[in-house]
Amino acid sequence: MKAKIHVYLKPGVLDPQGAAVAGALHNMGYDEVTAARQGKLIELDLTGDDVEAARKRVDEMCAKLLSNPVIESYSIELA
Amino acid sequence: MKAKIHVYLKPGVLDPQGAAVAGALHNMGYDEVTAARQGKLIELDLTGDDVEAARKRVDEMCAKLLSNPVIESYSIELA
Amino acid sequence: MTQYAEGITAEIVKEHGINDAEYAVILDRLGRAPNLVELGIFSVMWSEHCSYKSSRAHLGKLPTKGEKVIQGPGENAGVIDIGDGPNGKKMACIFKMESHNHPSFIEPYQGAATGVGGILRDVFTMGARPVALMNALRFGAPEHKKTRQLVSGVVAGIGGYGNCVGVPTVGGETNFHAGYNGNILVNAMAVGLAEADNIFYARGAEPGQPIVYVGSKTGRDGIHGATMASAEFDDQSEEKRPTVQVGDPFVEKKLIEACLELMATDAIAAIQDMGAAGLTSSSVEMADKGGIGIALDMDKVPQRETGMTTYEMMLSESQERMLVIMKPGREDVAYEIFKKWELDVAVIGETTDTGRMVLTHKGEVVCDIPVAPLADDAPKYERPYFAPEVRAQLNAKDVAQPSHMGEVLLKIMSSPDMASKAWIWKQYDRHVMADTTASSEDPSDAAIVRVHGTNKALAITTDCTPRYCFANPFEGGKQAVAEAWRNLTATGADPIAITDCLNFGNPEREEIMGQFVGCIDGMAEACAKLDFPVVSGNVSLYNETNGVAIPPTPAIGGVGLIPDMAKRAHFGGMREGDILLVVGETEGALGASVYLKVIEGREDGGAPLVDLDAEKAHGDFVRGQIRAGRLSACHDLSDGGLACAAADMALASDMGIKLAHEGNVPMHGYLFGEDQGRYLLAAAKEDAIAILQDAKADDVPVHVVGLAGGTAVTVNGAHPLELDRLRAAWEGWMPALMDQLVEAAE
Amino acid sequence: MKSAVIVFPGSNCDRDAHDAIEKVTGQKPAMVWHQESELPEGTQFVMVPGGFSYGDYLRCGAMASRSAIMPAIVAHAATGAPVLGVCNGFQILTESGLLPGALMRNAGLKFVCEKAPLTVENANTQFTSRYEAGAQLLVPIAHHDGNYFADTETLDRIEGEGQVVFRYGRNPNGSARDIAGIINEQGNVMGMMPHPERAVDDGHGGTDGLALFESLLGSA
Ligand SMILES: Nc1ncnc2c1ncn2[C@@H]1O[C@H](COP(=O)(O)OP(=O)(O)O)[C@@H](O)[C@H]1O
Ligand SMILES: [Mg+2]
Repeated sequence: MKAKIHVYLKPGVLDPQGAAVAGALHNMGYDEVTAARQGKLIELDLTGDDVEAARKRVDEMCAKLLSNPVIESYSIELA
Repeated sequence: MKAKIHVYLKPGVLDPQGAAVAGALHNMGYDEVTAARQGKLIELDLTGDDVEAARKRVDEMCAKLLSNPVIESYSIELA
Repeated sequence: MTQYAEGITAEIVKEHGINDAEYAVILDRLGRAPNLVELGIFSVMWSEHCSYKSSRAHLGKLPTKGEKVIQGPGENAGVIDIGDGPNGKKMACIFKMESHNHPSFIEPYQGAATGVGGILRDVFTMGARPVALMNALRFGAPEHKKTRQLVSGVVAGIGGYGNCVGVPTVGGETNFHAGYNGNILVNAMAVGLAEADNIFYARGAEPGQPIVYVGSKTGRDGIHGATMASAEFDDQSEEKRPTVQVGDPFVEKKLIEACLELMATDAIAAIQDMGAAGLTSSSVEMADKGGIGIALDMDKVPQRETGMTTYEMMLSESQERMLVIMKPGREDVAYEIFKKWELDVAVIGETTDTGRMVLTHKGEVVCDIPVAPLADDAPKYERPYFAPEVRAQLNAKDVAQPSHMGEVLLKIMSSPDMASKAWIWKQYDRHVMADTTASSEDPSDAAIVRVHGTNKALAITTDCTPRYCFANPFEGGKQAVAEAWRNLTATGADPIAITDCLNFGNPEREEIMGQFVGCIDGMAEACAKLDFPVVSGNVSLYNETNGVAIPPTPAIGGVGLIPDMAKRAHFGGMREGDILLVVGETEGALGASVYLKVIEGREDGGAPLVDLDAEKAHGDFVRGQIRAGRLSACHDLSDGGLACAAADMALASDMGIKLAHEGNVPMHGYLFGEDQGRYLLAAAKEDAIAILQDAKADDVPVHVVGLAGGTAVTVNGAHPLELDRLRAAWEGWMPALMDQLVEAAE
Repeated sequence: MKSAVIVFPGSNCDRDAHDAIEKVTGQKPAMVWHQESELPEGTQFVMVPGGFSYGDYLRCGAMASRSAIMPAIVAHAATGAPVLGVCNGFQILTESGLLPGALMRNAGLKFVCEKAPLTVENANTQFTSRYEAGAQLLVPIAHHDGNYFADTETLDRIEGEGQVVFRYGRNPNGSARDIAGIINEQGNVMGMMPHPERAVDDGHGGTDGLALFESLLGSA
């Protein structure tokens, strides 16, 4: 089984990377870009095939390690 | 319009962050994790509503700036 | 007069940390009830953090003047004269230390990073190019469940910010103690250089001048952070997370360059960084110091988020922002420079002659209050206190003698406070700017940073021994200042002045206030006697969790000048056959010592006493010997006494030391006692003879204590500790601690 | 020799590079802002300095390598003129395709600042002619992303062509084959993670970087 975890900054939290990327795209002439945000994508390979059990475990991993609850949120996709 | 760009390391490229994540999860007792990879998720807000035109432009942005072809691949989702 | 404006309740006033008496003053000064924006502004300006309401009454005791002081406390940072620069122009050194304790406990990476960003802004706001960073860190017990994660995050945050802005982090100190389990201390110090006649102050604005906002956009970051920094922790504090700000060192770097470029023109009337309580404190301070009024159009404030209210904009603590009052008609100069650096810039208002702060938002006046009361009428409390009981001295004769001194030395050198902190400082770029001559990795009692393009250097140190301050606040305060002076002296520098960061618990508790007053009194005495004035500083109170306060921790940041780089000393140059000498008397003070804690598991006993006259005489003597070129190595004696200083010297010189013990002081007291005012010197035989002769003439006590040679530290030919073993243990402790850490990526 | 140091927003070793070049040549290099589209008339040596251009955001060196001045640097390199990238400059040169491979996050994931032991692998380049082949140097490193990566084929090729110029004595960051610095096939574009400009006078605690500037710039 594979888990795809998307970790992103909570709304309202400053995203310096996103801001710099938007600036660089503007400098390169991509004026249609009005904002950019950058997040992390973590992919895990998992043994087992109980999707619901896996979701619980991955959720735990996210809360404990993969995201920083002070400034980040996350979402999980299992496949 | 929003573009979601997923940038990931090509197979065979070493991924120190992914390796560290897998190692840390093992130390925490998540033995079901057999591998981890870390990529980037970049979200762009775009003006205009021609999806196909946008895709071409975003593809260009990815090739020129958002990914490094020596080590990375990317995929684009528009919505 | 109605007591409360529409929508305001007693509860809301209380949430703003304003008590009844304070509220009554606001009603009186306004002649009406404040609205929410006005209440918010009073609340941040009158918070402990901005107003120093509990500490002001005592801070005044600290000596702040001296021949070399250009600007003492009261501005963004202190300024001292360091003589001529590369082009013959008079140079100044500008420095300050500040705490970021509470934010770092909640979010260690961002808390520490934004602490570095904030202290850098205090320094470059005054026109200085930052040239060095230091950090003084106190963590909980190493085995405490949170400690590793906090260490890892704080260190990464300090490095992440400092490395990126390109200012070397050259030194610091790190302690571990259970007293900080629930409340770590992260104190950062920044040092900068400027031409003495091109310093910028918050004062100097006149009516009719444009107010220019530069830097990052304003978001809803850290609203009420300033009040949080002054509030005691409880178990719910971790819920207050969203108030943590995120730093952007890339923008800070651009801001430094852009501000220095703007300052090279003559277009600025006054300038102020937006620190705690951002737009509020920066505008009020400039208005107050210039004796003028201020009018802001909130619609013009660059905003990161939509729908922001005036309240949010005025209280936001978004990072990397500055407020500049320009000379009329010179706005273009600022626009051109800040556009080049791709930073936001906007004229958001102007100075007035009304003495009032008037804010307009969407065409309506949303705040109209007199400026003066915000600063002048800030509450000032003479908090009641009692002096804590002073513990009795501890005689070495009453502490059991260990059998093998080498094994004891090994244990002490690999204990948390004494072990190498390479795990930390390897994560800091110590060499960027190419002027670092000595940093954490080098055998130097202070960091040494050259004054660019000259043969002079700054010596910089941070010091405090909280165990002593806890045992005896007065002596502990004295000792912290004396140790900083001693560390600068040991490099051959002339100590010039200090900054401080006074970290204490809840001042509303009488014993805590007693610690605070005791430490200040001790510091004041040491500063006066050593001619080592305080030029800037910061107070951090309410450092406690669930009613348990941290050990009193008045961190001292000392700065000195090495006039000639050829005449300095370090402790890595000992050569075979060198004679080892101790300057100062050894009585074996084991009270509150590292020995007692590590070997006996005790923390009792009185703090060692500092004889300031002796301190001065010994230091001046040592500095003279350094400048006479007689020493191959020089090290101050502090934690762990003679044996630990000898071990440092032996490791750094890669050469053993044969110590000799004689006299009445028991061997463990002799080796590990922490008597103050002492130095360990190594010198070739003929130099040692000359030193002893000078000592006699100057009436300074100097004793021969050993000889350099071999591959071990020994005492009276016994108790051997091989250097290889010592090095492995000393270097190994911290990696062993941290390697158990489960580390998150990024 | 006329030199230029390129300045990007976030460069922070630009002054250090300037001073090292001035020390060796007695001439001040031109400081060239990234938004320029041409190098100053007569420029021979171009140095891309260290730092955190664009905050190291996205990928280290990525945004800088797309800036206005880069085409001019690429064209300059094509004429065979010397170009040196140090630390972030090395990252910018790989991102721009002037040098093969990429610099990834350090294997230990932490920023590493230390004096790194290096071996001169190739003393036959215009950057290293004043070193002995096999010489052992001590040069400061300070980076978060210095872990050199290239596919096996590329690694074999650059090894075979003598394009590995410096190797670490003790690998600090996980770099493939301990690589610390490489040169292009033509021998005029070099990139390295260690900072030679931080080892050019006694106050630095070592002068092992000096010979690099002397090799290239002649004098002293
Ligand atoms: N947090 C830190 N950051 C940088 N350097 C540190 C830190 N902690 C300790 N060090 C360095 O480790 C060395 C030993 O520190 P310390 O034992 O406190 O010195 P001293 O007793 O001479 O004041 C010093 O060079 C100091 O700068
Ligand atoms: Mg010392």
